[in-house]
Amino acid sequence: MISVSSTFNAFREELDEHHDRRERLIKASRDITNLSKKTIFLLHRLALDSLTDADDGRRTSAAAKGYANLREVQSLYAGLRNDLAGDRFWRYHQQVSPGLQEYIEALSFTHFLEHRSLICFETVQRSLSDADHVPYLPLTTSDYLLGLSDLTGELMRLAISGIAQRGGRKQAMEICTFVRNCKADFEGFTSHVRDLSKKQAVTSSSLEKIEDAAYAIVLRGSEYDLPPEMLDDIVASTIAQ
Amino acid sequence: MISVSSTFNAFREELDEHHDRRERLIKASRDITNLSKKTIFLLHRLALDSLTDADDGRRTSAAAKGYANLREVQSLYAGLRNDLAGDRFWRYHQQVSPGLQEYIEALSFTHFLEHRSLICFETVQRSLSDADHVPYLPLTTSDYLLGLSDLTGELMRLAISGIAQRGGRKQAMEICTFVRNCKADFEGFTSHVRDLSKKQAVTSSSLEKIEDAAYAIVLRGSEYDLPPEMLDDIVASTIAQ
Amino acid sequence: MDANDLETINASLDFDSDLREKIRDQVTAFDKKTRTMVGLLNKIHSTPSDVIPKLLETVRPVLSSCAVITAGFSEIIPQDQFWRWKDMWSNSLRTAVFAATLLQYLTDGTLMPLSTVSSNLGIQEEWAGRFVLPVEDYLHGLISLVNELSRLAVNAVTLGNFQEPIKISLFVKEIFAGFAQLNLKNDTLRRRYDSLKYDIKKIEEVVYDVSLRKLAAPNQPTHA
Amino acid sequence: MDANDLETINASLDFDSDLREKIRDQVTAFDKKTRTMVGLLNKIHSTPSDVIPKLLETVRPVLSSCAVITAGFSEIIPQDQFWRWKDMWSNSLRTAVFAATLLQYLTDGTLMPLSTVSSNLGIQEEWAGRFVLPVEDYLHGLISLVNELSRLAVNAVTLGNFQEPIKISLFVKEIFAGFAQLNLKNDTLRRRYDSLKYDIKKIEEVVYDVSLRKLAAPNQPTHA
Amino acid sequence: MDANDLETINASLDFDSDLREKIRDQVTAFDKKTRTMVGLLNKIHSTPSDVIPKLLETVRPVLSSCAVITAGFSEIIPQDQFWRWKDMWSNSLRTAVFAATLLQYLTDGTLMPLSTVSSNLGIQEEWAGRFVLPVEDYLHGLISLVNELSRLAVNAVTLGNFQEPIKISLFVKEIFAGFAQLNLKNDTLRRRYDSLKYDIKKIEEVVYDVSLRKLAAPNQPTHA
Amino acid sequence: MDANDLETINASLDFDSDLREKIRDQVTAFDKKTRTMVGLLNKIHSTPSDVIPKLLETVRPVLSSCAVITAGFSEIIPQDQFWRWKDMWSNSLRTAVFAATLLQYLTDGTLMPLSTVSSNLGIQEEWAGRFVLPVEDYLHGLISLVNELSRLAVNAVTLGNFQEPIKISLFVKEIFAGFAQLNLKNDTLRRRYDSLKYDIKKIEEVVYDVSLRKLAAPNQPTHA
Amino acid sequence: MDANDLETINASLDFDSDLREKIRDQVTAFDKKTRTMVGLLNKIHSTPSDVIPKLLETVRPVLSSCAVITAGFSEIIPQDQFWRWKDMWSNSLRTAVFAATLLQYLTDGTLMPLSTVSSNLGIQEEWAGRFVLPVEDYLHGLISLVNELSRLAVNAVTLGNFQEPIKISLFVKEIFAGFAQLNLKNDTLRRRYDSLKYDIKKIEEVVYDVSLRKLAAPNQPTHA
Amino acid sequence: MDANDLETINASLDFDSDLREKIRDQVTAFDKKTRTMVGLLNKIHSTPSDVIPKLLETVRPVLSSCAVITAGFSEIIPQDQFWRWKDMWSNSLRTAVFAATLLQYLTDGTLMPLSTVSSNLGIQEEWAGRFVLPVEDYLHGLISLVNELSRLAVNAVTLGNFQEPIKISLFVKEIFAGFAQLNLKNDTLRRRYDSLKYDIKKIEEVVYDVSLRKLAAPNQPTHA
Ligand SMILES: [Mn+2]
Ligand SMILES: [Mn+2]
Repeated sequence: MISVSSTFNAFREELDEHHDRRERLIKASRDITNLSKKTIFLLHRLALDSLTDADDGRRTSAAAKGYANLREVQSLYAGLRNDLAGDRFWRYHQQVSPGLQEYIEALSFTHFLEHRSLICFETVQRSLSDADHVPYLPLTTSDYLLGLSDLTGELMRLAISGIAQRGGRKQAMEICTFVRNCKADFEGFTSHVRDLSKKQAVTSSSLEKIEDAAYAIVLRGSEYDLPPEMLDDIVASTIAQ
Repeated sequence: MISVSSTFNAFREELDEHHDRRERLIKASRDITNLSKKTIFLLHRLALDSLTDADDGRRTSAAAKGYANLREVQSLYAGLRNDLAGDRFWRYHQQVSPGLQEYIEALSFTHFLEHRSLICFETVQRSLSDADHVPYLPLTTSDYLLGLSDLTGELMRLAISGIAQRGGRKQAMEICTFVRNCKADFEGFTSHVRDLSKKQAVTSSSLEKIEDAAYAIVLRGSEYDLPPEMLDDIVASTIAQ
Repeated sequence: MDANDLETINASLDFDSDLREKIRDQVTAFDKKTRTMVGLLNKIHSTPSDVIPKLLETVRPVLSSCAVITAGFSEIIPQDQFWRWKDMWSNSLRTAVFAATLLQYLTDGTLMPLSTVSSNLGIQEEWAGRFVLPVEDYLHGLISLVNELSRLAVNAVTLGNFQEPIKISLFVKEIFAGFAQLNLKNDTLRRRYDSLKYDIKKIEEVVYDVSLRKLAAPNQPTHA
Repeated sequence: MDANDLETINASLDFDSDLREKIRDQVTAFDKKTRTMVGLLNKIHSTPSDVIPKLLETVRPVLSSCAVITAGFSEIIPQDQFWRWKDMWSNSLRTAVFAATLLQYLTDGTLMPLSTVSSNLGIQEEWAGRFVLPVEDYLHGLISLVNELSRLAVNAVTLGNFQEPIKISLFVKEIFAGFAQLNLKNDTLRRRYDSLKYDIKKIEEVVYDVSLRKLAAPNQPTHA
Repeated sequence: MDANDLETINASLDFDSDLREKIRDQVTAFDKKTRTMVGLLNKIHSTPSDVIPKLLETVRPVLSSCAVITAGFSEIIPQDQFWRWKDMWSNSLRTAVFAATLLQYLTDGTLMPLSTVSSNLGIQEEWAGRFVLPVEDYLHGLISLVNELSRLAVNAVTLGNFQEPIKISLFVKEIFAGFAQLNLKNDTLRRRYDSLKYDIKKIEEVVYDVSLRKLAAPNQPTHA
Repeated sequence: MDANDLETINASLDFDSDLREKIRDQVTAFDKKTRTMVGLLNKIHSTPSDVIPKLLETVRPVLSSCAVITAGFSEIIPQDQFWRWKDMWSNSLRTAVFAATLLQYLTDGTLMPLSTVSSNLGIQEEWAGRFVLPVEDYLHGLISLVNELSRLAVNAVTLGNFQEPIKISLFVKEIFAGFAQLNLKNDTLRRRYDSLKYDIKKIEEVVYDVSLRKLAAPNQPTHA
Repeated sequence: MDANDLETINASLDFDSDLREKIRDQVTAFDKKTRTMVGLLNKIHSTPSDVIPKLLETVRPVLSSCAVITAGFSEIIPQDQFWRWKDMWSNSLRTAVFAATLLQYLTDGTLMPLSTVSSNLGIQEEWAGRFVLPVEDYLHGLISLVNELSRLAVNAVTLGNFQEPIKISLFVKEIFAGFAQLNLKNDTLRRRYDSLKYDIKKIEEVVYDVSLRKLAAPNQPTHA
Repeated sequence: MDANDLETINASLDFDSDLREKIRDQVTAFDKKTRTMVGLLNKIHSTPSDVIPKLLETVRPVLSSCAVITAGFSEIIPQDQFWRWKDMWSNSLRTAVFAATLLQYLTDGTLMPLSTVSSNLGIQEEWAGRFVLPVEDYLHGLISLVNELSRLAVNAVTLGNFQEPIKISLFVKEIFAGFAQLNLKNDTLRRRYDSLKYDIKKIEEVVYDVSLRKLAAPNQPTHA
């Protein structure tokens, strides 16, 4: 018969291993969050520059830089593969989830800049898989939705900061419609996904900010009986050197 | 004249470096906290075994193991030396303080087991210095006091869990006096050190638990007109094989 | 949102919410069983030691029948999702561990190891990832066991059984020494472990009373 | 506790609490100066552009006199403890940055760099570790500057100065582009930076109104 | 405990817990309907005014179908127990009030009174004690209506409908004046009522923008 | 808002606010009575057992006089609104249950059933929907009873009454067994019921102390 | 406890609790009056400027009647206890200050000083220690006044009164300059004062809109 | 703003802020004294009963010296403003009450009445309106006294003084009975009073332990 002492010794090893793994994942998650946040800032910078471009060239290259940045995050996930294998993913989901959501936010922002559309579930999952399409971790619907929900805040920033530039007004209108649709689509999920309704409230307030911006655009064009492009040209020539 | 863009670029580098250093220190602090906590558990185990020893041999060896464990923490601090040099220490004090306090708790617990006394400020500072007595970081009075304040909780655990053993009753009485003195000594500092009064409340409740234990010891000896050692012998012979 | 995605997500969310409903039903059934066992075992405090074996016989079938419940869990929990849902049944599972180990102690004075508890509850190795008995829940069950035994030490004396506290004392000390080997975090387990000290202290006091009043005969070693 | 230690600790705590008192006095004095500057600068919104230089002359001596304050800080703050106490004067320091940069903008339309603000406030390089102007506080000051300029753009037009909004617009856009290069955390700076967008939007609207009503002459480039 | 008493008590507890389950199901169904209505009505912010009537036609049948739900409640709630359970469906009920009154406003610009909302939801007078529309929930619904209309005022302008804000302004001010005459205690209702001021201010600013630019003429003031 | 509607709504709000005022007055009066009873019953802890009957006589009239209060409630609470307002007097009602059942236990050692408590408080069957004694409040009262009896077990021994703890132990275990058969939800009641374990443990320890010292013989075990 | 002492203590507690009740009644009455004034004054936003005087006439008698309330306070508050109870009526008092100063501004465009507000509310000098108008409450009232005037600036333009915003702008800036000279601590007052900036900005934007469109000429700048 | 008014307002704000500073200094001094007393009194838990009188002699002069502090308050607090500032020193005052009453209990086992505490602290009747000992603070001090005595009951036994807990028990029960007769509202005082029950239970358990073991005989019950 095994002594109490030796069974508890085995327990100690098991518990220590668990806590060590948990620590590792927490630290990795912090790194992932930071890298993702930096990517989002980078994208805002690039988006601001590319707005005035007539063709989609610079926009695509902005996205390309985003993807390149996020490849680092993906390789971090590849490294966590074993720590998240099998039933471990759900055991450590709480530790992993915040970083995952931030990554999805950054990835979906990149995707939006390239395609002006919502990234689909499959694409996110594929980005977290190896060359043979074997996932590093199973993407959950809740992480997917919560990550996307954060995207609306970044889109609001994009809409407002671009608004003073040529083309920014059109973009703001587009984003307004896009965020409105996001909000409507997500509404049905709120009762199923914890914390989503809190994020929906943030989306609502972002949407209102975009709507106010759209309103201001319409309003200030309304006093002049000229097409918006021509108004833009007059303003541009006033400011320009 | 330097362009706005290039000055902000310099700002970015400075801010990124700051955030990266902050992250590094947060992570290191988590490691330090974990190592210190593990040391405390180890000491409890060893203290329990050594209690019945007549001579101080095993007690000293318990302390030795504690010191050995904490050497790992000390080398972590040695590694953080540069990140905490000059004015950086205070810049990142908030990130570093929790780990430091946990380390001081573990170190003072080790010291208590060896000397049955409170570790002095100088000894703690020396433990965080290199061979030439150059400190890795300046020890602050508040970290020192807050770390010691946590010690009383561990002493309460030590007193209660040893109480069922021979010698444990004497130890509980000793600890009762010791913690009472700690509480009295710290009282004067509460108005100067943030969060100390919260910890004093914990110390008070630990002290009450020890007092209750001391009370029970006196009470149960009171019905018999024999010296405590003799009572212990009778009980021991009843239980012993 | 992509129409395809919308459908998949909705299906997935519906699946989860159905699953939660099913688990809840299983937990209710599990709870009923553990509550029955606790109710029966509660009688040990007023049952003379010679009638205890008969009492235990009434508990055994209920314990065995828990296998139906765990099988139920193993069927509905999707592969690898054990940790996702486990909070829903943790309490019941810990109570089952408590009942099984108390039964064992009262039967032959030994500590039932995790693997035996696991098999007693009908849990099968191939369910890994769907339903297992985690170390943490086993330890919670043991703490409840010690809580109960400190109460039993007191009541056994009231019933005139002066040997029991000594037996309990030796048994419980071994468990306590086992716990002392663990590195716990500042969580529920840690807090409950801290409270064990008071149980041990209480048991010691009973042993003290009993020995000094010379009520107990010198102890025959029962453990090795 | 060791009697020696007790004494040392008490001495150290007393020293800190005296120091805090001294800093508080310095901050009160600093605050008074910054409030005076803000009060004077508040008049730019109702002052015709030709009288602005005269107004600025009243602010300059107050700004210069801040050197007394910073010197005071540099004397009482112990070496390397800058970051320990800086929260106490951050607000005043940011307001001083705001005043200095606004003064500069109104004087020659340029952005005063950090090092110039620092030396304008009398801060000396050898004070490193005791008193410096951190990047973060400089940036906060700039955000306040933009807030104020968006208000000025509006009021300049009311006063009949249609050129000012365009000048402000170009100046502010450059600052905004600078901010866009930073990676900010989710802190106050981030939140205030987010709000900058609305200031820029407001300024743009004024520029729009002014240009379309042909109130402003084509702009002479002032920056390169 | 007396066996008889025990049985009665347990029957009562079980009845309540079954009832709670049934109510929860009804609330889920109710919620689904109100969420559908809110989803449809949310489109008013991007729908040109001439298409609004068609949009409203899609909402009407959903509103009518709420009668099934309220009938369901009236059947399961025991006489006298309306107030015991009402917190469970208050939110859904308030949303239903919001949807009904918004529908009415968009249809003919009038405010649907409490009794009409009540009958629109199929609530019958003889249900008193089992299911009614409390005054408090009606008022909460109205506040949500005002919140929504302040957003609509903005979006209507974006869609080129400059008359709508003026219409909304008059409608909302009348509701506000009504609230001002109520003796609200210091509770949630009062707090939400206080927040109406911000909605009104926002609407007034839209009306200001529109009339300043002569895009629409505000109606003649009706108060003196 | 329609003037008619407004009037109805205001009348309803005013009625409720008057009613709340009236209930508050009744609750104050009720509270005074229960506090008097608790004050008197508090003396049992220092009263020798032979003087207890005389003490109880001073409580009885106060209990009877509660009928005035409950009648007062039955008059002001509108039909069907019991559950709307009951939180206002729940605490007092539970204290009254506590006093009534303690009185009964001290008189003849039995547990007063819900219906008897109800009639002792003057509550009449035809008040259904206006004023009743809910199961939940009765159970809360019983838990307070057990809390008090664990204290009494201790103090009885101090007063030299060594038989009382044994009597209390049997009584309390029966109540506990009764609770164990109820399906309690995870609410306050459940939490307070869980805490009963500590009271029982305390009582068992008193019985242990008394029987260890052969100051009294515990009753024959009644369960097997 | 000493019976004598007990009696004194109880008398003191009862006196305070009665007093609190009486004050609460006075506050309710005061509240009603201030709510009426606010309700009437709310109409200024939709009233053409020529009808305003008539509207003000309806407010004046209500303001005068506040003297009854303050007299009531002066009678029930014990000498020296003004500061003990003042939090109970601070809100109402501040609203009264707001109403009085708004009335004055609309009458002749001037700011009513503290002493005049005080006498307008019927407060008498010999009430010192029982009932006074504290500086803090006067200042709170002024901040509410500015909040309201920024709203009025917007609505005046909607009503075609383009001169009002300019008048308001000058008036409000003077108040703001006054506040800037006060040594406010970091409390609610300071925070509300800081928020005034937004009101001023809003008013400036209205003046900008009006002057840009040449609907009115801004006054000559008065500061240099 | 009127220059005259502005000056008055500023003078008033400055006076208050100076006063606050002075009060803060007094409170610091007061705090130091009360902390010294608490520090000395804390030793009662480890001091054998025969040395207690000598210990008390060290506390008495500190208590007497509090008269300097209260005189200080009476000089700086303006007539009528006691209630405005009292929150600043409430804590210190309550601690002083605690020290005075504990001193008295340890000296002769009696409860020091409010008026005696007041005069012991040097408070003079003619200071009414400037500095008094409010009933509320006296009661808070008594509750702290009971908290401390429950701890003393335990530690006295450890020091071999088995009679002390019985003395404490009777003393504390009398205080508790006194509190039971007060009409406390639902505030902090009420909550702290409710917590006294735990102290009393603890003391009763000590008395039980002592009398069960015949280490001391509880006094004759004094209530019937
Ligand atoms: Mn984001
Ligand atoms: Mn610790």
